[in-house]
Amino acid sequence: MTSAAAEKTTYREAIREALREALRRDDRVFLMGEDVGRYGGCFGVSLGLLEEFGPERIRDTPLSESAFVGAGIGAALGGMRPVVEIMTVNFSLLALDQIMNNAATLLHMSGGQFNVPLVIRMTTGAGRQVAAQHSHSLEGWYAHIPGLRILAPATLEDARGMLWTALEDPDPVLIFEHGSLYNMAGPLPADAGPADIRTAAIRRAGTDITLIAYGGTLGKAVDAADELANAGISAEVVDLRTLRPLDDATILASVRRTHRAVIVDEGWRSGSLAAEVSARIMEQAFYDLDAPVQRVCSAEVPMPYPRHLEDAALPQVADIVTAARQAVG
Amino acid sequence: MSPRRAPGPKASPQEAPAQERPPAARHHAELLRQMVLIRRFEEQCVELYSAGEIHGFVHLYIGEEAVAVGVNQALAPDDSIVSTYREHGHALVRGIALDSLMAEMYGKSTGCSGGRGGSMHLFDASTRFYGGNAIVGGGLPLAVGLALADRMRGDTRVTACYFGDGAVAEGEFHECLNLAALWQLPVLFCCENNLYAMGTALARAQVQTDLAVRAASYGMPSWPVDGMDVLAVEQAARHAAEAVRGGGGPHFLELRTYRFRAHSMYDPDRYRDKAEIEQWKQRDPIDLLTAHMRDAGELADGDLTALDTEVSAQLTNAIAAARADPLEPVEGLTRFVYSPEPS
Amino acid sequence: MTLEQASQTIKSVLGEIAPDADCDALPADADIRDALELDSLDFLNFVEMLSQRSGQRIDEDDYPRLGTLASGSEFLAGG
Amino acid sequence: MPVLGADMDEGTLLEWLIKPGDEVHKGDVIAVVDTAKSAIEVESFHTGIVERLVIPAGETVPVGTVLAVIRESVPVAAGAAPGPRARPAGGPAAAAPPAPPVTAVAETAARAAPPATPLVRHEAAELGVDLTLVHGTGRGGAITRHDVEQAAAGPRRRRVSPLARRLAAELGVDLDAVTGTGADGAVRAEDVRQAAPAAPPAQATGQPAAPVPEAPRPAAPGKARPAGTSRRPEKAAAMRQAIARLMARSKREIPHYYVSNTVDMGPALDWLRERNRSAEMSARMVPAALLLKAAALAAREVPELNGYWTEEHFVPAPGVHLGVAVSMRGGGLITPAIHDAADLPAAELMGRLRDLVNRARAGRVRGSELTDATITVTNLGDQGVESVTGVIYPPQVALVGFGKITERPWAVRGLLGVRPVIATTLAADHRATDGYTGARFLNVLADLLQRPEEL
Repeated sequence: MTSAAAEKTTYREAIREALREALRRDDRVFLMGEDVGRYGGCFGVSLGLLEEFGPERIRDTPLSESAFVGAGIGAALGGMRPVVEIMTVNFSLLALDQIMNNAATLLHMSGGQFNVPLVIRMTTGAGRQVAAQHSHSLEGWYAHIPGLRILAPATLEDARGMLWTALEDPDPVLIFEHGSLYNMAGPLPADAGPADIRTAAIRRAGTDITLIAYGGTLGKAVDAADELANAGISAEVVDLRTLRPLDDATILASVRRTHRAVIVDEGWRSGSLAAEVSARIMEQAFYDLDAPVQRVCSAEVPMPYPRHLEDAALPQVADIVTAARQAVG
Repeated sequence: MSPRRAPGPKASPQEAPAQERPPAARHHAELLRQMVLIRRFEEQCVELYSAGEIHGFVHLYIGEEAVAVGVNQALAPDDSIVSTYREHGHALVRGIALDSLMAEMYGKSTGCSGGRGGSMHLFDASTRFYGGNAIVGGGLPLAVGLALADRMRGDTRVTACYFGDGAVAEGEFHECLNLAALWQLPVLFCCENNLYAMGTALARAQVQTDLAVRAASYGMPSWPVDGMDVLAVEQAARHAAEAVRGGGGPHFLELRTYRFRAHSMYDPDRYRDKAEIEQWKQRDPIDLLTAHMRDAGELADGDLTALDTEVSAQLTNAIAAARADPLEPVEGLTRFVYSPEPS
Repeated sequence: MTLEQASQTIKSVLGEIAPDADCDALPADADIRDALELDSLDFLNFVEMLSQRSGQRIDEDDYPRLGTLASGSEFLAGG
Repeated sequence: MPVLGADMDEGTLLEWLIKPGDEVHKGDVIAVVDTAKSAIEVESFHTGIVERLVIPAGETVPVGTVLAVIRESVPVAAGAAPGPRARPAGGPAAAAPPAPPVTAVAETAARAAPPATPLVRHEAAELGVDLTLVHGTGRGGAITRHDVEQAAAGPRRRRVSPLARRLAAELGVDLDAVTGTGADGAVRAEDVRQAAPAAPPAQATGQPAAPVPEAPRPAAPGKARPAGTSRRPEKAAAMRQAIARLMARSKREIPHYYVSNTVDMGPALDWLRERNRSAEMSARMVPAALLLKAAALAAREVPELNGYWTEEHFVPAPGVHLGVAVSMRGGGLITPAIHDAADLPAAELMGRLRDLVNRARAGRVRGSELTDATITVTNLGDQGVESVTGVIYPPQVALVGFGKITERPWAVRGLLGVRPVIATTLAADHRATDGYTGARFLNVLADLLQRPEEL
């Protein structure tokens, strides 16, 4: 009768629970990647799964990104439902050839004969002082590629719910988990289930300006909305959730209501996902705009190591607030 | 460029009595000093990391010191070095100023990489130290290219390229060994085989765990070496480096070693037995060398204590300096994205 | 369950339902619903939690007896 | 750069024969241009004063590039007939006299060719015009070179937001007369509304949120923020402000009308008592669940009251998302929605209601629940009042109120009895419906409550 009680959990545990559920529900599902087994995952996501499901289904791989991502594509072609974990988005570049030239293209090249029901998960983003080879937000690059579906869970519900829906998708889905979210804790209903992977979500309603964010920047956007509320500005926060294909309807409907938009994106500004969103707003809601669309992105610099420079390079709450205030005037 | 400290005095025994010792004893004392310096430096890193003074990923070399110290003996000041994210030891023995290394750990603008790199990305042009590369296998192509440039420009340098056993699984490893051998480039491949790619044991990632054999299949001379014995490492490295320098094409050393601590600063260590770690600690490279020196009568009772005192004082000074050093102003955030306009 | 235990149980449940209320200051004969501004859903939660804590089934016909701290304690104590 | 031959793509400006400030007449030779074939004299097609030379001698530029700007000296009366769009004013100050029209030398080329985007861009760059600020008058709103030239002509083109421009057209506001309050004097929608003859309310139409500043939020990374900590007073204050704004807007914008009714709750309460007797404790229902279900069904039966008033017309909602006013402990209220309430069995609706109220009070309502309500119910029966006549949540068009169930003398077929009765009320938006519709709604509601087993 009443819905199941909410249990306190973390983003990390929510993903693990999603993996566990998928492994239980469908014996075609298996997890493959570097140190996902004995080590329990570089970020501890798959801790305990090896013990529960055994080494056949929780497969440690050598450090051979191109090989094991490509093998995931092959296994998907062969009837399995692989979940491939890549430690970080920077390392995914070693497998970019397979992702771009195989996963994203096979269906089209084969005239619709071969689809690739593959899920690739990887960590993205900065904020942990791990410098210029472990910190970037390259999901915008992947969102450039037709044939892929790109997800960015920013909440516990999405961390828990997106994987299964992604596995049900007949085509390759990339899930970007922001490294700073793994420890995010909060309540999650015990019966939390699959999450839709087609739409953006309004995480907070508002009337004066739309803050558009995703993944690691959502929390910052919400914090910014708090600050703006104190200043009497009612900000609506849109969580993109699915970076490709973008849910234009939700984004545009919100901007048409508020007439102003700030896009928050941890990627670099030039050629960013924020640029794409901004362009769509210009194209489709130009005559509803009462101020230029603003973007809050990362500084155009490889991520520096020291805390103060990393902070300065990343979108911060104060930057979002400033941009929003400028737009509202 | 960022301000740099002048390199400290080149590694050399400085105590007066050493002058009276035979050359072999002086040499061993220097090897010992370098290993102890690495060990104490990293122990300090653990402390500073735990205290929240240094951050990010910090990969410790403790247990593997004999490799860096031994290989470095075979390298000339003009040789090039390409390293990994576990490179504190390589950087220290290369003679990069201690203060600038410590400042880099602190992310200070006086650090060897201007504070931008941190532990994983130590760079120093003056010693041709081409950096800590934190993408497994990512350094090998650079080493091949540096060697290619030397060859094309007629320089007789050796490029020493460090990487771990994990890199052997990457495509780049195979592509680079083949290319270096095909073009007979002057690369000394130094594979630090510590048996684990992060948490995955070599035997669980590779069919052929004898890595020297794999390298040999690319047509280059290759040896397995006891990486816990600094003298054995030195001997093998000298032999290989001379051959490379003499135009013998790339050589490969599989340096069998072991890290005593976690992959990064801390990790669950679920992937190996405590007993295994203890067993390897019985062959601690510092202990092996001191035992050898004692047996040879090269080590007096107070020597180790004196060495510790000396190294500790250096570190204490370096830490104090690093703490006091300035941070890069935020206005400088986007420096070094492009080279400055020629003036 | 003694009267004192019953009274403590009721107060602790009320404390959870109306966290900002000072249940210790609640007069024994005050109408709980009025004093703590409980609506019907709050009251349902209250009854349900009381039932769980005391292990007793509480029927709708018993609700009037839970109107005050005094009568409720007696009810729970089996009076 | 004029086209001086059919095959000419670009030209090199060899020499200027004029300088800024010079007076030139139509037909004067003003420059020498080298094409691939020969040096050709270029004449002016306009009479006026040379404002500036854009391209220096020696530079090679594509055809269509502006070479110089000449301010035409033909006097133009202030307040001249408006063009296809409001003429840009001289600057931030309102009602500045329009700048005299200015034409560039290269207009010949522009006449010959349709607007070419790269050219326009190039020209804008040459003239230092920010294209994002230029209003296009070409096909599909494309920016033409003329637009760019116009933009370059004034000291600086007036900044007007797209929405403001659209509103100005809709409201018949002359943008020249509007004072801009945005950055660099930009005219924004609010400025236009202020300037409109009978200024409509400032709030834009559209679907606003329920008056809750604190929608569900993802926990901040690394820290779970427990509900009800020290931020509470600020939150309560912010919530109060939000409610204030929304309710004020409702009363300002919405012409409310009200109808009320009294309904016999005897059958419903009897049915509930029977049902609860046999039910597990956790499955017991309160009368509010039946009232909500009945309201949801009534909203489905009378769809004119279920939806939004937006853009000056009513948009019916496809489903009934029943907003439930939940008062917060310590003041304030939020109105989360029970989605598709009309489709839920009453027992399930009861479960949802409990869940929703618990979560609402714990600050854990989902965003969609706060924005999706299509009609709202307020039930103040528990607070002991007999009836409540509410304020509509914009852009919804109706609000249903329930009072306390009280025993009253009640006549049925000529016989007097004591029955539990409830006052039902409806506040509705007169723009969307009339009293007749409201009355129909309350009658349907009353009928439904007589047949509780069907709810």
